[in-house]
Amino acid sequence: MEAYQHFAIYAIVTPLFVAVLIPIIALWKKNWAMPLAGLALSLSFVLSVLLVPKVRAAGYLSYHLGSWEPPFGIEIRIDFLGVLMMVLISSICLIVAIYSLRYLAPVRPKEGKTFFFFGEEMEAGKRPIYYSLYLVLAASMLGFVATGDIFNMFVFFELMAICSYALVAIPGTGLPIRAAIKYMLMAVPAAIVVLLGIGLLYSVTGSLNMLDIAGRIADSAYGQVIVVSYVILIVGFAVKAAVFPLHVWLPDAHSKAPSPISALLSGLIVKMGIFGMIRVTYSVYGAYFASDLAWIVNALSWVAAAAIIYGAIMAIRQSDLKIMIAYSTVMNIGYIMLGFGLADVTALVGGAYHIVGHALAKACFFLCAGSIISRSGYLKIDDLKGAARKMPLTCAAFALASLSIVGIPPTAGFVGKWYLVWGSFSTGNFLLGAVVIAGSIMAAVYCFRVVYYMFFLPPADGAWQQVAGEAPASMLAPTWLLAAGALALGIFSSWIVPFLREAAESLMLLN
Amino acid sequence: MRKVLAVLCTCALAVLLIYVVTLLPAMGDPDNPTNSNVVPRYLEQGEQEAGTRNIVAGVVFNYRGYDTMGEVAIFSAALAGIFAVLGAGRRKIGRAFIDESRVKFSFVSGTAVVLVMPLIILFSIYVIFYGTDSPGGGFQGGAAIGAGVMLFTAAFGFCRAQERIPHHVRIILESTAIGGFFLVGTAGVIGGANFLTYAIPSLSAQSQTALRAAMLLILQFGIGIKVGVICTSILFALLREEETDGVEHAC
Amino acid sequence: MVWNTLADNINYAVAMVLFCIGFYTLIIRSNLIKKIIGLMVMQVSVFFFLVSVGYLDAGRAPIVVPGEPPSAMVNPLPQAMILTAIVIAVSTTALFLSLALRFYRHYGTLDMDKAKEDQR
Amino acid sequence: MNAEIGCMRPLMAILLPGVSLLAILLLPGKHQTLKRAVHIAGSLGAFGVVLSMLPGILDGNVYGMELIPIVELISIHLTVDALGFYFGLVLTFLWVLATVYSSGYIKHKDERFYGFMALCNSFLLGCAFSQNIFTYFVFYELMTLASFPLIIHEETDAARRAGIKYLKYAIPAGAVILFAILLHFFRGGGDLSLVSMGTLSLDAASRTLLTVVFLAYFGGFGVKAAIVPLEGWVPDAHPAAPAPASALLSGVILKAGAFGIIRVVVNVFGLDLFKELNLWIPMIVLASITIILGSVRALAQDNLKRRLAYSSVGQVSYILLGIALMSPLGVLGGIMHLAHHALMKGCLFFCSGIILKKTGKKNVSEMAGVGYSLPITMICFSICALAMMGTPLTVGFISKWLLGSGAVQADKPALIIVLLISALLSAFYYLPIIYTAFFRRPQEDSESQTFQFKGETSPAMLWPAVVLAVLVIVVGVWVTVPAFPHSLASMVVRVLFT
Repeated sequence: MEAYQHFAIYAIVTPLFVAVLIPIIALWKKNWAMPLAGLALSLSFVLSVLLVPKVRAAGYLSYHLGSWEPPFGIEIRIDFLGVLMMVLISSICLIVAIYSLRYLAPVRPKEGKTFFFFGEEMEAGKRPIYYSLYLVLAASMLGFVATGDIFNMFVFFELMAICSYALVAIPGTGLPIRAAIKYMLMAVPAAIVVLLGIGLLYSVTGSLNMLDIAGRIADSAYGQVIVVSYVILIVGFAVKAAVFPLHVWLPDAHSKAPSPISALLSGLIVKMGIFGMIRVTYSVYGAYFASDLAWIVNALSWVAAAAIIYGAIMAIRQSDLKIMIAYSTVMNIGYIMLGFGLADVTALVGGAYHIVGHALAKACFFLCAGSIISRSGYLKIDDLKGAARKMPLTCAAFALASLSIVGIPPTAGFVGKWYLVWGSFSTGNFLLGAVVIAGSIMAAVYCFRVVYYMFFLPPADGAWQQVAGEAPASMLAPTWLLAAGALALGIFSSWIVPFLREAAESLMLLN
Repeated sequence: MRKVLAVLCTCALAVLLIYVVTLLPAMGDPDNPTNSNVVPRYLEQGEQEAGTRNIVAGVVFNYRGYDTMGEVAIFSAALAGIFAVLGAGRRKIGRAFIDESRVKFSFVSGTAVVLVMPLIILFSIYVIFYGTDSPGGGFQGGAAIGAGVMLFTAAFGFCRAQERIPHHVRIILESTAIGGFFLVGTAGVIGGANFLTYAIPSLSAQSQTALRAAMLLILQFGIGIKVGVICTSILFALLREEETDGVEHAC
Repeated sequence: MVWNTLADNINYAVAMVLFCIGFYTLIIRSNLIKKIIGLMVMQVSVFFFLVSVGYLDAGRAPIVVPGEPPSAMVNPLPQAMILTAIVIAVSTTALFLSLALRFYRHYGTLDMDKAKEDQR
Repeated sequence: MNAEIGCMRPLMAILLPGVSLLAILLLPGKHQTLKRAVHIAGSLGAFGVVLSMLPGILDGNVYGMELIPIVELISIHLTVDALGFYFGLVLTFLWVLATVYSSGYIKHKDERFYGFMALCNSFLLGCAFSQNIFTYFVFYELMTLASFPLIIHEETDAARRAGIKYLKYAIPAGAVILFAILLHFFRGGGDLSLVSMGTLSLDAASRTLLTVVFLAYFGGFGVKAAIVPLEGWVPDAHPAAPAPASALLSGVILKAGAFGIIRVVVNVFGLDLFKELNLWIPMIVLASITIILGSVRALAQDNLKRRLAYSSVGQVSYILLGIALMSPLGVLGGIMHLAHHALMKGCLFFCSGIILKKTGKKNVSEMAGVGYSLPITMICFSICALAMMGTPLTVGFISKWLLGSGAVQADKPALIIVLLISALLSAFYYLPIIYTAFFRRPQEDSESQTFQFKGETSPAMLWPAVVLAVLVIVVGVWVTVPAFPHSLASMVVRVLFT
């Protein structure tokens, strides 16, 4: 037993443990919450990064919890996609946690100009709870991508869900509460549905380990039950992923939550739904995938195309910045779904790349929106005219991230879309490829409109007068880190894509 | 319109689900996949491997202890979420509508509660500690504790109940379960096994059984306390009235 | 043939019907508490289904009694799963209720539709 | 074609304006003069580096380096061959003059203007030096975005509308090009490089597919090259932009589209396949229509810059016409016209900018007597206007002559009529300007003080125009001097037709 095998479990458990420590320590030391959270998340990040070469060398990492061999105990099974997601989750959580520090800070008026929107609304007592929930959320996402057991996956899925409902509602005022209720009304039934699907699957296989199930359903006598359970599971995950007709909770929840939480919701949590779909489709239903389930997956790719068009149209129609960004998420989920629905290695690489690229760019969007809102209080796109005169660096980060969302070449967004188009062309779906490109143009309309307002229009009368200026460095640095990450991923994609291709091939090989 | 749509949706769902039911393996058949895969080992070797005669407890704490850790975390997260929604304030004073009830405090009910409370606590401790060998365990016992506190609150009012279990004590006790899991898990790792292994392989074989029993006890107790306290905290959080007039109301 | 299977699996069928009832309640009622009740019915129906999956004809509780054959015990795994799922359901419901409480305090109603116009 | 020589120089040329941009950003606000100097130095540096490759290029060498692999099989790869070098030399030269000119012209928010100008310079050089069509596309799109702030620099409503219109045309065009690249890459054999003479072939792809690919490329690049149904943004963008930006738009940025089409025809399809697919006839027809229509619409404009813009619409199609003729002389003429038109139109826009700055006159009808107040400017303007008409001893004549002989060589003598009509029409819309400027008396009652001789404008604005006007004659007389367009263009043609 080598030490590195324990890295994965400690990456998951440490934030969980620190999360329960924080309320205790907060009884005496109010300000220790954020440093502790940062410490735990950095540890997770370091451990995840250290795992990458190990997973790459062995193909996967299998860790038997409680030393029980897989079908009997719970297995942590990390493939390359999983470890990539772990690095992504822990890094973005860390970055956004740093951002939260000043975002949640209490009001500190300076010459009557600066005010922090959110800190004013939230009672000081909620701050340790915020970090506590935040850490549990991070831990649950890490656990969700790492696990190799389908019921354990459900447990972490629910853990993640509960934290995200609570974090959406944390301002405690009317609209966030209503958004959280709307979210719960969709997501709780979805979780029940997932449990039902797991129950059906269990009743015909008698196992909960994914690899074991995959082996057992290959020659199962209950083919139709398995197909139905697949549909049920996919619908359940699709709600969490906000796939087009089931997305109605998303615009409200993502726009009314505190901005760092919006960043996590859009950047990571909806991706967990997609990750669940990918995991279930390829790791569990691999044997059925090519034959009985092909039409379902194929239908998903058309749903995805509808999501792209719908999300883009709705984003163009919005006048509220955060709702626009939220609809953009609906659209980009369509892209990722497309990569998964085309059932092609290249398209899957594109989808996976888009998960990463969109996570960085969208988190950056929401952090920029958060900086602007907390500095100026303006929520509408029309109010952003001339924003660059007061907050040039924030606006520049927004512009850089929007290049990635639109898919202008040397950015991460482009690489993802490139592989998606490649995948759709090589499977003969020219129409879907055209939808990808058309979506890019529509993304350009709604992104560049905001950039244009920020940089090239004069502010309306009296607007931006009392705004003090640029956001503090601890908010700017995370924003820029994410924007730079989106750019760097576009430039250095050739380092990552071979790994992803390998991961996608190993996923598809299970067929 | 909405009604028609709802009926249609539900009917479609019902047809699908009933259709699946007709395809499922017959219930209770010993040859079902559920009864022939995986489970025989639990039933045959569970007592020896997991150290519990109650196989469900063996599965919950040992074979699938990681799930239980997640479940405990969910419970904590739900409490944190309720605080996040309703306000966390470590206010010493809170009031609730039951304190302002016009029904007078009844001597009979008070006495009954005082008499029953020790029994409830005793019973829950029994359920917690005896859970490895009979139906029961930390969750069930904890729930019983919570029910006891609920009864006390109903009889004596929110203010007095709150005084008995102060906020900071509750906060500390809430973390016992996760802390227990973390410690037990880490002990296994330090001993050279995997996380959540209820053994320290580097120690002698004789001490393993005792060690495992001790670890199980720690966990059961931690979970029991934690569930009871969280039930209490949820109750208090939901009861606490919002102070709309800004005046602090003493008990 | 189909009816025979259905009769054998009557527990499953009842669970599914319960599920549908819960679902119908969830989507048709606009009162939050009723919606939550619908959700709980759905949850319970799934638990019921899972417990039935673990059932064994003439089985006894999964507690080892010396001298009895282990194969006569019912499946403990669904029970363990439901134990976890129940705690999850309780947590979710508690959080949902606290949100409903807050909603009521803010809007003065529990009706989602009535609060729709109130943009606060 | 010779093997590529690994070399940092293309990258250096691209990065140098970027360095100047950094310096502009980092220098504190008060050092205006220093910033201007740095800006000019950056563009001069780029020009110098490009020029330093001249001897090697004339020897037939190819410089290049691979920068970063973007996706599998595709990388950002720079190569300087004769054609790319030619375009790069033209654009860096015009850019040096435009930076000098803008240091006199731009008075408001000059940092932003300089910054985006430097960026545009970098990206366009990237276009010129790209080894594959993908690299071309990347730099092309970035250039599109970076040129937007140049167009709306004045921040008037008209400028904003023009800028938005520009993006409305350019971004879908970019998507169409991307679509073409994707089809080309995934269905056409997977070779995007621009080093050989034709990578597509009928063996690998069907006729329909190749036609679709070409139409998509042509449509996409055609928006920048202002082919007739897609030229709508040109007449709005030119008058709205400041004069140095309009000079660059007409002189170089429009050409980036035409250059893209040249690359596609020459390097992607190859002349043989192009002929085989019968695409050249519609291209000739379209180019001819654009030439005539551009000139006709220029006649109707009173706004000077708008008139020049429509003239550009017609003139850029000369380049396409030359390529579509596919005869050695025609291609030579087309490629040479790329440089010639840049010289002429650059000078014309510089002059129009000087007129606007000194007299405030936008419209031709108001310009009576401007020739007296700005004699040198108007002489430069006249030289270039005459060259535009095709007067012998100027560059305009060389292009027209070569194109005409190319048409004969390609057995399409009817096209000479198109060239003649165009020349006639340009006479109709250029001569009145000269006439108004020199021979019409200003009306006495209207603001007479502007017509007094007040001396020429500042040297920073005057000299670029003078240099260009002189070059229009020098290049037109000593055609075959090395480094002049003929030598490089004939290298390209030699490779193509052997």
